[in-house]
Amino acid sequence: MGVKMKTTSKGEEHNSHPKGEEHNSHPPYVKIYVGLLVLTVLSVVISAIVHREYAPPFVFTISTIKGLLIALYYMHLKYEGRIIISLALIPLVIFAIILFIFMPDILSTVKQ
Amino acid sequence: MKAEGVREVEIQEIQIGQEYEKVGIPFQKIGFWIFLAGEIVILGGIVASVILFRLSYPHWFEESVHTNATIAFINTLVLLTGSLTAVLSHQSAFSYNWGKAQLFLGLTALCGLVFVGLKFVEYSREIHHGFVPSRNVFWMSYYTTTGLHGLHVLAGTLIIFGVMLYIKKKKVPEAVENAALYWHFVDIVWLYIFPLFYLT
Amino acid sequence: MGGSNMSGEHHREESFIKRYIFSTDHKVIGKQYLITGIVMAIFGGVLALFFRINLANPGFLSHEQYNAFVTLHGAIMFFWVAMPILLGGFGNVLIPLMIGARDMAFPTLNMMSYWTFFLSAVILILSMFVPGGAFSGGWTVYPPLSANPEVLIGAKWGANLFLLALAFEFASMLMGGVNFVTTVLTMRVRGLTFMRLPIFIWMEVIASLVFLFSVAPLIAGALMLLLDINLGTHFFRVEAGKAGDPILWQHLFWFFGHPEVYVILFPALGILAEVFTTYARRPIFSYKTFVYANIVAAILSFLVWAHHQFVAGINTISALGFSITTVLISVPFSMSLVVLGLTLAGGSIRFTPAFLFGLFAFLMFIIGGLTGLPLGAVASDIYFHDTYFVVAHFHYTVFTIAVLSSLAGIYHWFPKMFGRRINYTFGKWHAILTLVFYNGFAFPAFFLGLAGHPRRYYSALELGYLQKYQWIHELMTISTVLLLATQVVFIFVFFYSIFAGEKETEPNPWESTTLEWLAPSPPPHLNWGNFAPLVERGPYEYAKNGKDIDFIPQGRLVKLKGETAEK
Amino acid sequence: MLPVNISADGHLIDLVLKISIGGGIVIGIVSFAIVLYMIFKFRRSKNPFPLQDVPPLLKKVIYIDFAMIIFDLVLLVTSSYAWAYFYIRPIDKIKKEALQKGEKYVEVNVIGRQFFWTFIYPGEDGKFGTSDDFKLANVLVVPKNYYVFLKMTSGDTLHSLFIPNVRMKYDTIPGRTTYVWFKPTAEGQYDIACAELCGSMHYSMKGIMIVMEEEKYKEWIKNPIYNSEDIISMYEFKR
Repeated sequence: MGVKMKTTSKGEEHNSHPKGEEHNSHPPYVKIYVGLLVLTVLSVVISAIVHREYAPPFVFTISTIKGLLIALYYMHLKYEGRIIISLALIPLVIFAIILFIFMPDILSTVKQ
Repeated sequence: MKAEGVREVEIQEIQIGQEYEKVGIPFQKIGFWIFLAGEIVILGGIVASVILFRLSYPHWFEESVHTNATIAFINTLVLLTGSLTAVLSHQSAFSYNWGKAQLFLGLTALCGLVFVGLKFVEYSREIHHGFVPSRNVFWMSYYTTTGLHGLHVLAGTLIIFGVMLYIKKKKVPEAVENAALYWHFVDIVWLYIFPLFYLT
Repeated sequence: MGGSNMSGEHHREESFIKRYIFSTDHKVIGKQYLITGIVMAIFGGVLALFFRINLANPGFLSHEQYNAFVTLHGAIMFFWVAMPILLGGFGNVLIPLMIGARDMAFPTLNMMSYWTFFLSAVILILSMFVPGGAFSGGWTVYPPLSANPEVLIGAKWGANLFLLALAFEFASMLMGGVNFVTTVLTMRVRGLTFMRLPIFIWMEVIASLVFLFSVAPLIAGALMLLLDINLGTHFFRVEAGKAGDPILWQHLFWFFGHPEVYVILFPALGILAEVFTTYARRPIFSYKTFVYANIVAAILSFLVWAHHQFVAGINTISALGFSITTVLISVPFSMSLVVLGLTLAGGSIRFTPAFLFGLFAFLMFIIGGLTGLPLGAVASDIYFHDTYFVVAHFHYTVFTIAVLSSLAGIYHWFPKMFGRRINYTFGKWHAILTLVFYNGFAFPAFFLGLAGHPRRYYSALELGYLQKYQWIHELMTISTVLLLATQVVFIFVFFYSIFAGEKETEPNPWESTTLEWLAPSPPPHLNWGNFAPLVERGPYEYAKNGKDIDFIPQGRLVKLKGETAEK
Repeated sequence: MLPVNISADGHLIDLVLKISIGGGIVIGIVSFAIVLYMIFKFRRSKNPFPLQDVPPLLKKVIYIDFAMIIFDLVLLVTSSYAWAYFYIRPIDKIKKEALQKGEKYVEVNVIGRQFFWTFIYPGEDGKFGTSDDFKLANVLVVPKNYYVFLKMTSGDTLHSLFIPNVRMKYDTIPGRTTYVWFKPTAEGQYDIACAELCGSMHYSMKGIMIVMEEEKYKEWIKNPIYNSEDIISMYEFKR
């Protein structure tokens, strides 16, 4: 009478991955890869030309562009639902909170 | 919530596998993204503290000259290649081409090992020149952040090896997707560490 | 209800080890958490007993032992008692049962989470016996005291193991959190939409998410502190010419610290909601207000942390901002307390032990919440910071959460978890005695705080203006001794009842409505056998229909047809 | 239970204390009364079947939330004013205002070290770094009705200077200077305590603040007696 329900077979039982529903339009992975390489070289070139002290704004915007490329296309955040996107965005909000609310205290005294 | 128009009261029997609320997101993906959210905030905490230290420590630039930017540049290329092979393995896993998925996973793992190897070379040279963590603010932040990131790359490689063994028996595409996601996360973090310590 | 014939189902043949020690059954893991939490609670209580005796007559302990016991008492009660019992124990046992699932989403991860927690408890106890003694720098591990080994006794190896134990504890709770949120999101039984979830499930999910996002900066901070201690880096140590900032640690710690106290508060409020609705036979006053108020409070809890550092040298204008958010967070919590209180209105209240504990927890939490305002208002915190007023405030909140609400939960779900019953009269006396002795200990501390008695003092006889309050310390020590005695008696009765208590055959002894009461008690492996619950209405259908029955269960069991899942 | 307040502006903090604790007691008593009323009125023996709906009178209880909001706002306004008055106004602005009002002020540097306070006085000339500067351990001597400005730092780990009678407490942090001020108005000796865990002898890091008349202070500062007992006996203080 006892039904041996294998818990490990949950994959099929519920909410398993609907067959072949997403990425039918595969983003051009190799093109994005080449773009990332170009951007990397660009940021190295910029940091060589511009003096080190003024390089951060340019270099970090390039990094953010590369980060977005990877996140949206390689991590498929472009096709994800609300839950997954919020799980990806909340850590960035926490990062911003830590950075900006700690700043007045950590920078308040110029170290001897 | 009505089950296909049948009033709930009448239902006496349910087909096995139908007795759950439909959510449309595989549970492996949600579980992994929750774990990843925690990881992002851990590394985010370290990077935020390092940025605060950098802003409060004027002569950060004289120190960052001593870091070896060429090895770091090669490492960036290695990680980006790893990202490409990871996403290709994810794509082939979802089109059920398990041979290709194994191949690309192997390549990604290889990139991971190369990255860690180069990291080891870079550290040994820097310590040889006497740049130990307790030297000043730059070096302690540099070793903490890049060291923790290096450990995460190593962890990613181990995860990939684990998934390669796992999908031999159980053909679960989400496992490959999670390994690829972890690799992309580690890659994005490096995109910010690379300029923070090497370029500026 | 067709639940009774499942009790005959036998488990798969498993070795004793697999079934009890390394079991992946969420109920066994939940009980393991619960029992470890209770054992650690006694250990923490004995530590408290030692340093309370020392406060009553100084000289009983050495200075380092006193500080070490205070540190360990604080850390144990938070991370090794409140978290495991409220999140690990009740969460693991009840979440799958209340949402109709067979087990957690990741059973092996769930088993690993318990054993990581067990390892962290072992490492913490080991940290007392390392050379240099246990860490004695306060459970908040403030540098530079904790960062340079030469300034504090026990800072080298004691601090290393202390931080390592904390890291393992966080890892285990993160694994648990991943499990809880994934299970509730994807494995709810049909008909159980989000707005029909029992409030306890909402609270566990909110608690796990708040913990997930708040613990990470502290893990980063703990890594930096470990490097400070061992590699000589100076993230938090101040040396001439090298940037290092103790304030950064305080920020990182309290960014985690304050959401952490809400992480244990939410499950306690969930238990109170279940207990009040069941024993007052009344639906919760307003479901939406309660859930949304707590979600708002969870979000706001990330912006209040610096009220622990008003006088610690942070920017005084941002201190004002934190005072505003701290005082305003009392609004959503007062709304949820009013909703809880009004659940009793119009009910027919049954005074079972579980309800008594819930009622006392509710009343004491009113005192705890209201005494938080003098500490949240920045000007009065100038006077009250780090005095016994703070000690009284957080004992009225954390003791209420970790002991009174947990005991309410234990008495309420004991029949379901173990299939036995704890003696009622003992339960009632246990509740009354715990309330009396707990107030005997915590209430006088308010007056010590008003007198300006600083915390973590080895003895109050040194300072002139405190000597006349030594009798209050003696009163508090006597209450602590009696409080610990009642809890030790409870432990014996608890373990006795597990094995030899009166059998409880009725699956729903309290006539409650949520799904876990459909399963037989104790539920078999995979909970529902070849049945599955089908939810048809909200969780609190009390007093809805005519005179005869005053409750309608949330769902019913439906036979599963089709081939067994054995592929 | 509250120690007597001798600071001229301590009444601000006492006001916030009274509002926060008083309001808490009022709301607490009201909530307790309502809960106990409900317990007796709706117990099983008196009310065997639960009512279909909450009695309308009890529905008014939700106004406790609005009472809490108002109480919060009142508390916030008073405490923010008191905090701004003490800690947000820059120190030199307070000094200028004191001078404009014809008040005089003294400055003392404080260094907290493991298990004793060092108070550095500018000496007769009132300037630091001059030859007549001198240090006292655990003894802070200040003139009556003068503004006292303390510039604090720590030598090793965190400490917190806490003088209950002037309602003042602030941490001393190594590597940072923190400022605190108050105006004592009553002569006598008052206790100083350390309020931040700083190691094993944290409880015995006590000091004495002695408030003197102006003339006695001037006389004392000329040839400062170091030992607090002698100061007390010399200037005949009542215990």
